[in-house]
Amino acid sequence: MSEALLSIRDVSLSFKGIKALTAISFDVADGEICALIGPNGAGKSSLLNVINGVYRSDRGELTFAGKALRRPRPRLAARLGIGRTFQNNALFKRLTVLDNVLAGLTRKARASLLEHTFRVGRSASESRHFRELAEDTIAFLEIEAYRDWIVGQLPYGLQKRVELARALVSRPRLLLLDEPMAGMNHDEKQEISRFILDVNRDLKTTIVLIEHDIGVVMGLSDHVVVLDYGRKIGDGSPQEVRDNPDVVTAYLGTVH
Amino acid sequence: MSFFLETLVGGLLAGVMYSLVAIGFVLIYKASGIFNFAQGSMVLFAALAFVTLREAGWDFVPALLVTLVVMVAGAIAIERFVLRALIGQSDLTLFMATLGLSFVIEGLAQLFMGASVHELNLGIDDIPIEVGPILVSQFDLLAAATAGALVISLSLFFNFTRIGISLRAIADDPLAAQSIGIRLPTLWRIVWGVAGLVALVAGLLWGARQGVQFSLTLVVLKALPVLIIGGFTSIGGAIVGGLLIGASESLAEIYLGDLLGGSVSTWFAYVVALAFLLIRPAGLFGDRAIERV
Amino acid sequence: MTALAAPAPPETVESPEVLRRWRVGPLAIAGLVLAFYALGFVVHDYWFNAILIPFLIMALAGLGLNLLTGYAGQASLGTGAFMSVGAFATYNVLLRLPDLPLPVSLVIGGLFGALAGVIFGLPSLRIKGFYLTASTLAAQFFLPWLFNQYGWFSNYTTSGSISAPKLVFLGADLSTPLGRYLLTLTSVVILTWLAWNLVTSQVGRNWMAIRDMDTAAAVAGIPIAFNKLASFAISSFIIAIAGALWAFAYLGTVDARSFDLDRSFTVLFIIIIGGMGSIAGAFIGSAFVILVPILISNVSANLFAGAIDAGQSENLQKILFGALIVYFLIKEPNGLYALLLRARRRLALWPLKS
Amino acid sequence: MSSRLKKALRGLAFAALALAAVPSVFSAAAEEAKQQYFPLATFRVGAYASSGIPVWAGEIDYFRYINEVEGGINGVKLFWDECETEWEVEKGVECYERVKAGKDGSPVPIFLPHGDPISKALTEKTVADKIPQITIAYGRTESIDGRVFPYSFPVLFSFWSEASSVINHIAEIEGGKEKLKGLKIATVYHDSPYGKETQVPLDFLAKTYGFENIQIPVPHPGNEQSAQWAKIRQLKPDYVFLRGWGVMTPVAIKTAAKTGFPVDHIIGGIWSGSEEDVRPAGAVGKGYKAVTPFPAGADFEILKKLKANIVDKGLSDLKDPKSFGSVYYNSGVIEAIISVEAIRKAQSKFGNRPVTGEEAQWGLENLKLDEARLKEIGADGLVQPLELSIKDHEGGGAGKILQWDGEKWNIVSNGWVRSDRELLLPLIYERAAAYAKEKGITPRPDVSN
Repeated sequence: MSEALLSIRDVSLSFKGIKALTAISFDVADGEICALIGPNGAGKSSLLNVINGVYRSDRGELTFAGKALRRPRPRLAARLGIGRTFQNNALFKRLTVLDNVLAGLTRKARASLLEHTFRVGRSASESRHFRELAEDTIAFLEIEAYRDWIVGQLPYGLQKRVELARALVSRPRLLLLDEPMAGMNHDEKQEISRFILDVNRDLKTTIVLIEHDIGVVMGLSDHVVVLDYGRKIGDGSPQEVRDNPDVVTAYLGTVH
Repeated sequence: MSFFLETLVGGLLAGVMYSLVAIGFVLIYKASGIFNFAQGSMVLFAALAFVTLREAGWDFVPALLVTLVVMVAGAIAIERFVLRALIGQSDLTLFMATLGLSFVIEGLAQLFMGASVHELNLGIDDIPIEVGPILVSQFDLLAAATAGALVISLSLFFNFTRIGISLRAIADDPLAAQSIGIRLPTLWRIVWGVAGLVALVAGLLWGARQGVQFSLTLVVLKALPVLIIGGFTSIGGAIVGGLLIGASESLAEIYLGDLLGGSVSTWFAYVVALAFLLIRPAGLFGDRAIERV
Repeated sequence: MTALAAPAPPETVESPEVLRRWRVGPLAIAGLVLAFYALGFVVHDYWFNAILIPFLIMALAGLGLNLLTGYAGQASLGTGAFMSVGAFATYNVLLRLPDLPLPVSLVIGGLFGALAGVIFGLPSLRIKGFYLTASTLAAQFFLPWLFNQYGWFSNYTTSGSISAPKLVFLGADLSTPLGRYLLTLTSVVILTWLAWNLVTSQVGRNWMAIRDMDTAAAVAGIPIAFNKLASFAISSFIIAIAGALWAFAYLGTVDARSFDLDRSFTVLFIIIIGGMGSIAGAFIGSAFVILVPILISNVSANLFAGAIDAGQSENLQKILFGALIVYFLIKEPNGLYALLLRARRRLALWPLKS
Repeated sequence: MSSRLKKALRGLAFAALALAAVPSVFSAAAEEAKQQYFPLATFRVGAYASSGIPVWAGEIDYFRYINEVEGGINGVKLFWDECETEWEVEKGVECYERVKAGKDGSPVPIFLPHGDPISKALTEKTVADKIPQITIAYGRTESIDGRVFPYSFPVLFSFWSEASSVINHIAEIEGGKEKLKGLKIATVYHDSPYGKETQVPLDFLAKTYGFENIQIPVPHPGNEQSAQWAKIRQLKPDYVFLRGWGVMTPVAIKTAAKTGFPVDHIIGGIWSGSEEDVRPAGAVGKGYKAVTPFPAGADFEILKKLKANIVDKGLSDLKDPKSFGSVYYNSGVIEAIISVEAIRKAQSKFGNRPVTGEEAQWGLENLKLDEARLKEIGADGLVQPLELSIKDHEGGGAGKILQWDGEKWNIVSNGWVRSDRELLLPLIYERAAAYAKEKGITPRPDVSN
């Protein structure tokens, strides 16, 4: 369990000369839930974007499952098994819930364009298989009732769950969750926390999540990394981080 | 060498004429995010209205003023009956609506003012004068001066008047603009009215050059690559884009025409524009939206 | 969680997995029987030559563009150019390889169209939105110029126009109005079926995902570049076949100017008025664009003959058509297809969904 | 359902029904017709309306003259309805299909497509339907060969004849064909199939007479030509042959003046030679010439009759009296005269009744308008003497040269300027044969009857 699934070494990122991340290094162990915390603008989302290749870092190395990620691109990351949800929902808003979840299975697709066009070969069996996988995930996240809804018409909280389903359906080894509980009330947060724990325990998925609610973070995560102004100021178990004086002054002290 | 210069200058002056049309597009795109394909019909309508009044014996200035009033009234009608009903629709839907609008405007123009070809004499001879080794037409110089004056006055308008400033704000953030207290419909009416004025100016200059006739609507084809190069949102860009397209088109016709068999200018501007886009995906002066996820 | 208890079916949007469950089979067969039955019923050439053939071909072009624009989200104004590629390529295949069966020649013409689509689709990997649309104009102006400029493409005819060689398949002469109609209808049926397969498959889903949010699509593992280019290729393939049919099954003789920017506008217009991202939309839009002007013209010819001046009457017709366009765009920005769907649900006559 | 939606749907349903009812119009009334149907595919709106309106006025005025003054063609009156094409191919094809079955029992004798692309699209359809199309001064040049193109009639003046007449006119100015040697003649043409039609004959004539043949294309629509005329300034040709279309012509004249090219050394082609083409150029157009099979002027005998019997009685289709006697108006009159004479000829064989397309084809192929007949009609000087046959659907091949004096056209050539048809016809037959081969057509035998 203690072996690192993802290791980040010395990663820096800047936009038009403004530093967003400065020399960040830490490891995410296989099977753990790792929380990224820090004030707004600390670079948390940027770091997730670097991990799955949406942004290209200026410097630094990423290693995933023992392999160096030299030029990470979103699709390569997905193929290696890195799933992702976004801070502001990034769903395919004119498709149904079911289709959104099915779209998450692309990395497992084997049937070719021509097979689909002529409905021959693996086309039919793959469609059936995907449908089963998608239905399983939808059931797991308890959104069966909304299966045929156009996601654009769903309330925010449900959209978050659909996004989680889309990321989860292809059974990624690593799941990056950007504020999965933003804008939710206490009950909803409880529910999502339960899903995250289930995913981690039942599906053995390693999770990196960004969350502002410290209470939730402390209860949920095995490992906490604290960012402030693009630098890492704390790294360790929830307990260690809570006791870290830098973290207390920079973050905990000011926010709560 | 003087031949090269002459071609270049001829092309640049032609480019100014393209810019005149392109400015009309920029104004409307800036204010309402609409690619207004009816701009060509507006050019035709304005020129035809003006020349009809002139032929009915009106003097230059009253004819100009009445045409302007008609154009502004038309702009207000368009805002009231078309744009307001289409708020929030996709770019393509709005674009198509302006295409439908162009049928209506063209039909109205021919219905009320006939389909005949008219001569439009602005009193400036389109004959050459020698400037050093090259020939330049007085008319072209006038067109260039007019375009320059138009750009300067529009820039002043947008930089120093309340309406102009809120127009710029709208391009960035419609809500913010509304909060300064200018209502969107008012603003649209003003901008479409100004676009009507620009159409009138372009219609007069193009009409004097080629006669006032239906094919005035085709000048929009010349404005498109100008817009791509200059950006849909920059008036200065429209001028620079026009000059670039005019010059490169002329030079290509002369120097590539023999090689490729002529009529290169049909597509050359678009290929230049495409090359530009690959390097600068939002045009030379356009604003680029930064994507955030 | 909320008061939204009963799942509402989608209003106007086609989502692949929903489409899949539509029982289109019986409906399609009924439509086909009707289309072929129409042959015996409507005997007048006028219906074939002036209405059905152009309607079907423009619907096919609309279908092609809808795959690209309505499903994959890449708006294009190069439709006319890709149609011209199909026409000129098919012409040269028919001319230079006369032994190939007609369908093979058409497919080869389509493949050239696909190639052109991929080449002119390359900018889509870098440019988005309206600027991409504008850049497809490069294709629209370059390709017809090419065919007009170089005599080889038109077999050095004096005028640069191309004329269909004899259309024969399996010994049957397809040059009659009925033959050309059958050729067109068969092509449209097959290509529509393939397009249907595609949009209800994982491929169609990927295209729509890219359309709705390309960054998220990439993160979900969808190959963006491949899918964008594939959508250009397949869309242009269909459009090119429509172009070949336009040239040979409809007009007989065309030149590059038949495929000008106006043609591109017409096709774009078809999918917008018919319904973006809907296969039926292409057919409804084509019906509107082809039939309404003819209808207006026929009605006014029969009702007002002599009553109003001919020239004024023509102008009024043009104004009316323009006004109708604006009216329908305001009335239903999602296209006439959405209007029909809504009407159908309200009437609840034919429940198509299982 | 909302009431507005309902209304919209009801409207659509009504529309569909109305559309379905359209063809029934054609099949009605099969009884013996007393009148000859002659459908007109007009273009009164859109880009080319300015030329279409006077053309159709000339056409309709002459038909009315035949009906009102002459009591029809041998007693068979003409009736027509209009179908708008906007000069667009699809609309033209739709119009043709709509009218081709005839009306009220009368078949369609002749169709006038009035548009180069439309006529090309109709080439085969007219063969299948046996309806001759007359394409005066446009259309496929090879269709002169009636053995391959039995139903296409590019009567009077094909593009090849146009080019050759212009060269012969230049030879007249220079003092003989031998003086053509060494001249530089530039053709500035509209870059379209129409514009390219003269490349082959000019190339051939340049080799024959030894002049230098320069070809300069102008892309559609031709509203900007500074590069082309800069090139002309560089190459310094002796004459420019201007083959424009629409807005291209006035822009060319203006740009020529701007670049210092003498306007009276520009000779326009048929479609660069109307009042509508020159007037927008203003004062600089003075001295510009053009070749035409449609001489302008209101003092031809038949125009005087039209004025007295139609225009002055308020029966004219012309809204703008300025256009009376213009190139386009006269072209309409000329086209109508040829159509009427063809029908008359057909009646002489098949009887005085409405004739079919097939009969009109015979009428056309046996049409002979000599000086005497033209004088009877009152069209001497307006229409050139003409004799058609199966092998020759053109018949004339001569044009007059007009010169613009700032106000109107004046005829400056001495009668009709002939073309070198005897030189060009073999080339045309060669091309027609190639077309027949490509299309698998067996040429008709050339039996004169």
